Amino acid sequence: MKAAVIVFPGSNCDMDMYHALTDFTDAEIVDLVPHTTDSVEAYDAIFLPGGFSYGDYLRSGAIARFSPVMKSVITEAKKGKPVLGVCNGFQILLEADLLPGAMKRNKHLKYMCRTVDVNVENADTCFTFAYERGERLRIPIAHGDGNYECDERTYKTLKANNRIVFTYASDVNGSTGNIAGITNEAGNVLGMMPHPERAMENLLGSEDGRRLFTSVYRHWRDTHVVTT
Amino acid sequence: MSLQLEPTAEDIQGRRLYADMGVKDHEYDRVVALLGRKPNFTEIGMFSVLWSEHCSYKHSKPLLKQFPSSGPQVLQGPGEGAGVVDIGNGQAVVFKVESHNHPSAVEPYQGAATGVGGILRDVFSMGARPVALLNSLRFGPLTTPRTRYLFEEVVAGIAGYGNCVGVPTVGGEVQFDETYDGNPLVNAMCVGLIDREHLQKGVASGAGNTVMYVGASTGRDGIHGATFASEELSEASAEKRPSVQVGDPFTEKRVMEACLEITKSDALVGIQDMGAAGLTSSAAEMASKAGSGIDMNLDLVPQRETGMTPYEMMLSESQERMLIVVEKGREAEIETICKKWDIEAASIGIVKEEMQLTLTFQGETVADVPVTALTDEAPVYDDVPSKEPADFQENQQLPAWQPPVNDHNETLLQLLSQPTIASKEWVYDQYDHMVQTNTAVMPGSGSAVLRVRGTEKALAMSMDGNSRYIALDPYTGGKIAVAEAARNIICSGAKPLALTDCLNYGSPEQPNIYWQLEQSTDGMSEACNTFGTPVVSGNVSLYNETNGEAIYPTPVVGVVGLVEHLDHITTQHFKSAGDYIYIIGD
Amino acid sequence: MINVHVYITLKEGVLDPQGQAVQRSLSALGYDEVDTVSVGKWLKLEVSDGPDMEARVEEMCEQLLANPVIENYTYHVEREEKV
Amino acid sequence: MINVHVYITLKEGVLDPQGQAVQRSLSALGYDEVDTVSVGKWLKLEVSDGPDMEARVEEMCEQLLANPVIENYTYHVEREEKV
Ligand SMILES: Nc1ncnc2c1ncn2[C@@H]1O[C@H](COP(=O)(O)OP(=O)(O)O)[C@@H](O)[C@H]1O
Repeated sequence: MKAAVIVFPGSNCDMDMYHALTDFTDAEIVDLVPHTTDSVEAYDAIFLPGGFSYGDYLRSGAIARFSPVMKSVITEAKKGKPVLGVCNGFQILLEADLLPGAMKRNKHLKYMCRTVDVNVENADTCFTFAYERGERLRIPIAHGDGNYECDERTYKTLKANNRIVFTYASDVNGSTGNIAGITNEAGNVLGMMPHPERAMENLLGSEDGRRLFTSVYRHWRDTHVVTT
Repeated sequence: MSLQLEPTAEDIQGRRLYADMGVKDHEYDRVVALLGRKPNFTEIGMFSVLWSEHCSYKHSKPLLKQFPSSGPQVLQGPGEGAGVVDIGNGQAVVFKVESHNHPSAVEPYQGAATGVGGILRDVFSMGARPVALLNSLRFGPLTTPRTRYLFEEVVAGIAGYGNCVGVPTVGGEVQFDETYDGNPLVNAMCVGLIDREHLQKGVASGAGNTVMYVGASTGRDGIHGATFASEELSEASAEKRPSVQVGDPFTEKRVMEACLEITKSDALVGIQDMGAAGLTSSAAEMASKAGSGIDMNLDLVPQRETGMTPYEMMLSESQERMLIVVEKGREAEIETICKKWDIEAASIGIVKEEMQLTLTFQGETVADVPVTALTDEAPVYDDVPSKEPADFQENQQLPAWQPPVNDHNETLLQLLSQPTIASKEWVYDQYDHMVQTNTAVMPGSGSAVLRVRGTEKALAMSMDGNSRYIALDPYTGGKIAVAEAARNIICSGAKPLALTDCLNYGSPEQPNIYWQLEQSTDGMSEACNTFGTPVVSGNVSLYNETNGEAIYPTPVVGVVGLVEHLDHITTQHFKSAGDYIYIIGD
Repeated sequence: MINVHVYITLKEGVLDPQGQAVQRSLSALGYDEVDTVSVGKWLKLEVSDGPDMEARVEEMCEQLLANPVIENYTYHVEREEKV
Repeated sequence: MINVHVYITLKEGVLDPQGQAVQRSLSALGYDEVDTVSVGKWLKLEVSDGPDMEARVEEMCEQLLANPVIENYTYHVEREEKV
């Protein structure tokens, strides 16, 4: 698997994502890909890390969405390649219309950094099949704008099509339906506010995030390295 | 030309305009003697900031000298951007603390934010990647809306800046006491990691080399910030403040990444942050340390506003700027790196042999000052009057007060509900303390612990200080401050390596306060000698007074320790029911 | 150069946590007469004029300045008063 | 109820990183005609009218809504047009 970790100006979880992939999956290649790159076609999976792209000025993710690399990310996403956006990466995916809805300030208007309980609502995606449905994970969050908003119809569609992949076990930031992560219709684009790349080692508090990365890797192996 | 509006050298003397800049009469006379003529407006401005307490340590230098600052582990003691200590494997830890008290009192969010920005630059200008931030905060009681506002905004400012730059804020302390009512304290500490081979210094050496400006453009912000930091707060401060400095963490992040790349290039000769007193202090200090001079053309300084004068450019404290010296002919290499990170880089001057700082603007020489006059010749007051307070001995004789405790449960609850003692989760929940994925012990235990990626080692760090002890007995209190920080480190499974400190006091011109300074730094020195923890960096913030009332003497100590193996990491919490509890010591 | 003012606010029906917080603070300070507060953005653009200036401003709003999923915008071009 | 609009912006000379970032982004999108952008706030208050309403709005701005150290504000009361 060739993985691309996109580095936007102001990304700051890019190295964490990189380590999650290099230290805990068998990906052959993990590249830090600058936002100025034209094409990510050569990669099998694309990772949009957290941080404050362009300072999150104007709106989180709004400016990064127009980075040169995003055109190609959108194209590859539409081809069905796995695209994971974490935190700021999720916000960018929303702004880029790869996922529905928008982010508002957390309901208490404060940035929050803590480890929270996250429920796995859908264990049938290429990101989550190593988990069990209904499993409760300990995963850190760290965001100021994680209050997910969508209209009633969108929410119903998400729900009906099993596109809500993660929810918070309690209302942490005001998100509609306690949503913590959703996919697109095809299921190959996942946006989530919690940081699985921060939950890779018990030394740092939790390793519940590991299976997300191994899922992506195994999905690639199963679909590409077909045993003949 | 445009400078005509500025007062002439005669005016400055005749109308004692230097006094408004914080320069005393005898200091002005000293400037005249050093120059052999009267300084013009730009020149006296430069002297006023470099000779301010904040930059020159004129009252505290003799006291700081007695701190032990060497040891086998010390690679760089005080004097550079930050102290550097060996941790083995060819790696070193770089750290320093900085105060931003006065700016935070006036504009708490931006004051605290830019304090974080400044201390980050001190660390990455050494070539080290910042891996952790800590802070030590003091406010008045949370009973007034103003204090609550200050507290909330300071915390938000620290969070806003550190979170965006992507350096985890892993620890610190907050205390509330009436003594800080008009004069809150905001001390920020940064810890960085470096491979020893990449260590840099702030020197402008090699005649003919190019002086480059890197980072955000210069505006009229914070002019006279350094002198402002060296004055007591009063109603007049509100008027005097020029436009407040606003931090731009997004630019800082890019400047940081660019500088970390630049510091790995052998084209680089020296690098320093444009902190307090901006271009003036960085240029003068870099030249002074190298024994060289600089010719600088101010027309080439990137400017955010139009019509800026040399005085304004030299005194601006716009944030997110660095001054670097590059081997002649290799400027393009630096420009390429800056372009990649989308920040400005401009060649603005040349290093020369003659130890003179010469500035030109629109074809004219606007300042021509011996480098040593600005730096080495800055006044040092080593015979400052010092006096033990009249009631000190008397107070020492008082019997120890025994608080009446009738109901232990109730007393415990009362204690725990004191804001100073209560959980600080409200604070550190707003700080991203996990980014960079190294934080093994998060805020909430005695000290934070960060693993050193790629090794079996970890770093422990803590900031402590209890000003009540110092107020009661500065000598013993000084020892306690160091001992407390060292204990926190040891309890996390680490051996204390070295420390950094920030001395927050009232006006040193008051004999009682100078005495507090002397006594407490004596006590701190003794403790440092005993523990074998040299002081490798630090900061001094004097004149912490509101309308004549000084704060308690508040030295804050930051210690970094080495955990030899990840297995040694220990946390404070009780682990399981049935475990034994021991008390060790007296 | 012409000043263009862009005003952005949350759509009706979208809960505004910032506005609510401001309203509560005002009320705590004794300003009970304030019933609701909404917090939006005001951007001032200095634009060089051109024939399709307004159309382009409209485009900027759609593309970048506002997020149509949750925000509405209006703008106002500050033309010199004709005498 | 009367609508009061409060407009808050950074004082002249105060660094506006948001405005700079938006301007650069617009320029990257091809909107070169935009020379500068400043980002401010627009608050809409629904206030019950009273004799000293404007004076109180002024007070709210001073006390809470704007930060007088770095911001300027103006406000506008939306009165029904008299016919
Ligand atoms: N300003 C702060 N920034 C980050 N962490 C803080 C801050 N203040 C307190 N903490 C964290 O909260 C915990 C408890 O702090 P405190 O109540 O001051 O107790 P103590 O200093 O006695 O350990 C510590 O782990 C400390 O790191």
